[in-house]
Amino acid sequence: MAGYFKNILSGSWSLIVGLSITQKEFFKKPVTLQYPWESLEMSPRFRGHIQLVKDAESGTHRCICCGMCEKGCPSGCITVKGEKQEGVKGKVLVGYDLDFTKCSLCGQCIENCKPAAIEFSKEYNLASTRKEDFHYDLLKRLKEQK
Amino acid sequence: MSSQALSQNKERFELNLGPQHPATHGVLRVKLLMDGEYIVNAEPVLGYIHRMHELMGENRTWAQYLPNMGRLDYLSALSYNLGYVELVEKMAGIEVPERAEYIRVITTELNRISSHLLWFGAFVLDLGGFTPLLYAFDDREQILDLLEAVTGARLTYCYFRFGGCYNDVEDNFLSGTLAFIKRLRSRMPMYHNLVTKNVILMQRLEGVGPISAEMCRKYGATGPVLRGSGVNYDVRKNEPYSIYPEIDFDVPVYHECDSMARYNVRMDEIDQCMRIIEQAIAKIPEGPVMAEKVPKMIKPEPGDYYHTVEAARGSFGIRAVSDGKNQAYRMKLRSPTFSNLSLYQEASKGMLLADALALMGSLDLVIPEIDR
Amino acid sequence: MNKLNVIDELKALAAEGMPAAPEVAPVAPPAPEGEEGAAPKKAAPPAPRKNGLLEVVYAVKGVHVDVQVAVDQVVRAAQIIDGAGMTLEAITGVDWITDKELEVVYDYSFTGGECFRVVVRTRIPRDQPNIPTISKVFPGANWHERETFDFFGINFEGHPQLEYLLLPEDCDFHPLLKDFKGC
Amino acid sequence: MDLGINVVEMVIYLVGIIAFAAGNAAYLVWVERKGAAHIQRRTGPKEVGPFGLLQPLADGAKLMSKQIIFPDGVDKPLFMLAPLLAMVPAIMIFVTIPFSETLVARDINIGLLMIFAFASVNILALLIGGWASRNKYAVISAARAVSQNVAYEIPMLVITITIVLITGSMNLREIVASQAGPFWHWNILPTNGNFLGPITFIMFFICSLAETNRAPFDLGEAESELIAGFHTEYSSMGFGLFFMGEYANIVIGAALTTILFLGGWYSPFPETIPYLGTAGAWWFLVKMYLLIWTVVLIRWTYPRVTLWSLLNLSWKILIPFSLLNLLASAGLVKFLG
Repeated sequence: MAGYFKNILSGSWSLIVGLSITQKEFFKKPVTLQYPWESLEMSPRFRGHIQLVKDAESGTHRCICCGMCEKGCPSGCITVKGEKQEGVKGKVLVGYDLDFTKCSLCGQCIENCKPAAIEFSKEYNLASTRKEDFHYDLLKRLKEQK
Repeated sequence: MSSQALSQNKERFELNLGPQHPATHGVLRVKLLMDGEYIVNAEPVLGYIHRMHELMGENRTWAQYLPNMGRLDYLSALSYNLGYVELVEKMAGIEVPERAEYIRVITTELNRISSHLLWFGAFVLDLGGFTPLLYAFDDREQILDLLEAVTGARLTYCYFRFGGCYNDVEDNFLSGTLAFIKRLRSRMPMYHNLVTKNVILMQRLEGVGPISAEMCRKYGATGPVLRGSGVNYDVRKNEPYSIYPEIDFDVPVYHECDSMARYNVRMDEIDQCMRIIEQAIAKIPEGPVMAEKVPKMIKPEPGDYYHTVEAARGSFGIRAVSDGKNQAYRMKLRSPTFSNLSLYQEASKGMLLADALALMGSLDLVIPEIDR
Repeated sequence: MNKLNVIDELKALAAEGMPAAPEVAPVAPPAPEGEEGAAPKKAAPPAPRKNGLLEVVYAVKGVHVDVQVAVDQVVRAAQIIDGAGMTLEAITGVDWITDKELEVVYDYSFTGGECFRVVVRTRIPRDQPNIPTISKVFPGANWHERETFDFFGINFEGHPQLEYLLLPEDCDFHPLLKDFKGC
Repeated sequence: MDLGINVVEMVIYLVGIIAFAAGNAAYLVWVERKGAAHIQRRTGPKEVGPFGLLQPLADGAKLMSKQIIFPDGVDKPLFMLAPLLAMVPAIMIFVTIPFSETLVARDINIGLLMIFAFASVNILALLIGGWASRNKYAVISAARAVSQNVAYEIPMLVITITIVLITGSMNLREIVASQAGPFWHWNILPTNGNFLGPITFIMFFICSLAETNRAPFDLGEAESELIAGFHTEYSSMGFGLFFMGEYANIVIGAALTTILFLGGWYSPFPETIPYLGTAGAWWFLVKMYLLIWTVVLIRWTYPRVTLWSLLNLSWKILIPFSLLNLLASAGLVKFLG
């Protein structure tokens, strides 16, 4: 019988402790961020979709069209179009298409890239109702960046 | 009492719990045969998020399969990353630099804490308490921030590579991790006062959903489910891998076999994870994080290989069969919750609906990992 | 659990399953460690292995004992392992299409103390994929066998509920067979 | 009798009561959401109006503009009747509640009885709504709600009889009047002469939580088990009425507790803070809303109990204790008072 009352008392005490915790938390400041009004700086290693690196010296990309990114990609979302042009050694990049709908941001392409021509962007505000909006022409994107 | 009630009443009905149901944490469906509030038979129906990861393993090179590992159990993705890269390193005979091993352990254990925190919140939510979930999310968010700074992703990590890690950690990650551990240590008493010691929670969990050690053995259950049944089995201790042998930690074991025991195991594991991280940070050596000689195209010797690691939900095993090519001939993923859930049908017989959901929550299910 | 007892019993079981030349049975490929890799390097897919027990190097293979038995012996192998207090980790298949055979692989481990892993395997013809169920011994095998049925179409005789588990109930293909060409 | 004045009075009271009930229901939702948010370190509604104060209006407009969906095979008349049954009795109850000495629509001398009579109609709404929905979850929920309400009506009534014994009246105004004076005259405290006061109060509070289907006793709408319970299939204002009915019931529960135990409209310190008045409706409201806040806080703190422990609490703890309590109080009244 003593145990019965002891149980009731200790049980009620645990309930009061619980209430005091939530009441205390009530007076603390919210920890959430009101997203459309405020947003965080992405960390330096944040993985957005890939983009072509703009070379500081030449002012353009560094891609040599070796196709290693295309080969390394597990989901086949990269298409590199290279062309033989006169007077230029090797191939010249004419199109770099990324199908971001399939990309899993693993980073294999960036690891495979010898001249370090691609990097992760910091884009995260991506929303659309159409799939086509996630087919990026990275070469065009690089040119528009200027 | 329950079995008597079952036999007397013949008015039974079927109830479909899921695939869209708040308590099944995803797209699990449970076909319930109910007798009033009692469960006569509960048959889980799987496959709603089946993606055939095993076939993908046969179609991709060893390195290309890495991102799949983050998408099995998205809550403790790094454990799966670790299991896979260790298997391939074993197959191809790649040595991993010591610093990389330490980084792997630190990040994996952080990921384990975040997984257990999310489980804690979701479990209490299953029981009807909403607030602890968001407190747990507050802490988990700190871990995600830390891991994002290292791996670049918040959930589906693809960070480990054959022979090391994608990139080195920075010193502010290590100091940030220590600061986080200090913070979580100060928050744990709050969790225990708010939830663990709450009389309603104790009533709902104590003695509910008994799973004996023998049942665990027959069904192959591992992880906290097994440890809550009084079996001291942890792959990190029993089959040490990486640098776990050099680290001093305990395996929490509870003998009550009920939902409360499984709850306590996970809560104690959070403490142990913090101990592991602290020791690893104290010991971490300088050096490279990538092995020097990693073949560009990995072609393991033919044969089959097995490797197991302790994921947050139990032992995760991979059986890979190689035929000497750069793709696996067969990739079998042994997911822990698949086995853990398989005992649900037997364990939930004759339980109340509410208790059966408490039992399901205490198994800590992640459906994409079950369905693969 | 006594490791050596289990090994002996499984060895005896595997030897039983060699009707033609029993003396050849225990003689597995010559080198006791890493044998499968060492011998047929760069060769065509290795020839199907003879039934028998191999003690392999744990650090390389991830298992301690690798035993291949005849089809009708898998239940007895499971009983031996169950009697030793070990647990079933997984069941899976491998499609050896060049040998016209399917391999069924049972992974067992011991959770009660010292680490001990046993893999039991058996081969069945591809056109008649029938194998007795071990779900009477290990109820946990129920789902693993259903999964193997999903992926390989292996018929587990005596299984209480051999239906599609992960694949939709109306599908008519088995995706992990090597001649599966997508649907 | 002057019929004209009576009708005007009636209309005024009617409008006032409906406005009070509906306004409370709407703004309690806001309090609940905002309170829950801050308990959980969030901000809650903040976009519509300052501090999200216009959120209830936006919610109401949204609910009203939605289509009412009748799933296949529902029992239409019952399906439509249930939300009304949830809301109307709740409004009726407000008729007898005295907010101050004079502010009461109908001063009935068996007001307590009337409140309980109408309060038990509420359970009918859950039962009908759950049954008519033709949904297994709703039926389970209805069955749960009935067993729960039956179990808790008994201790609640027994406790109320205790108060009636002590105060000697079933008129709510007189019950409050018997507690006139500073706070140690209230029924909640043993200083009132009844040393069982605090226990009676706690038992009554638990019962009122259970009767209004509030967490941790919200088994009828246990969302992790039964989706939304009896109102799973309700949309638009059908759902809205259930929701408002629930909050109106909370207000009634808190108001009743205030009347029975917390001295109604009397100030706790009539001597020390006289400039706030020794009595008045606003004292009543302060006490009532404090109780409601406790109810909200409890909801966001505890996990839900199971059906068995809920029934155990009623049959094994509350009913025996309330009966003993009744016996002891009767003895007190007989031999001391």
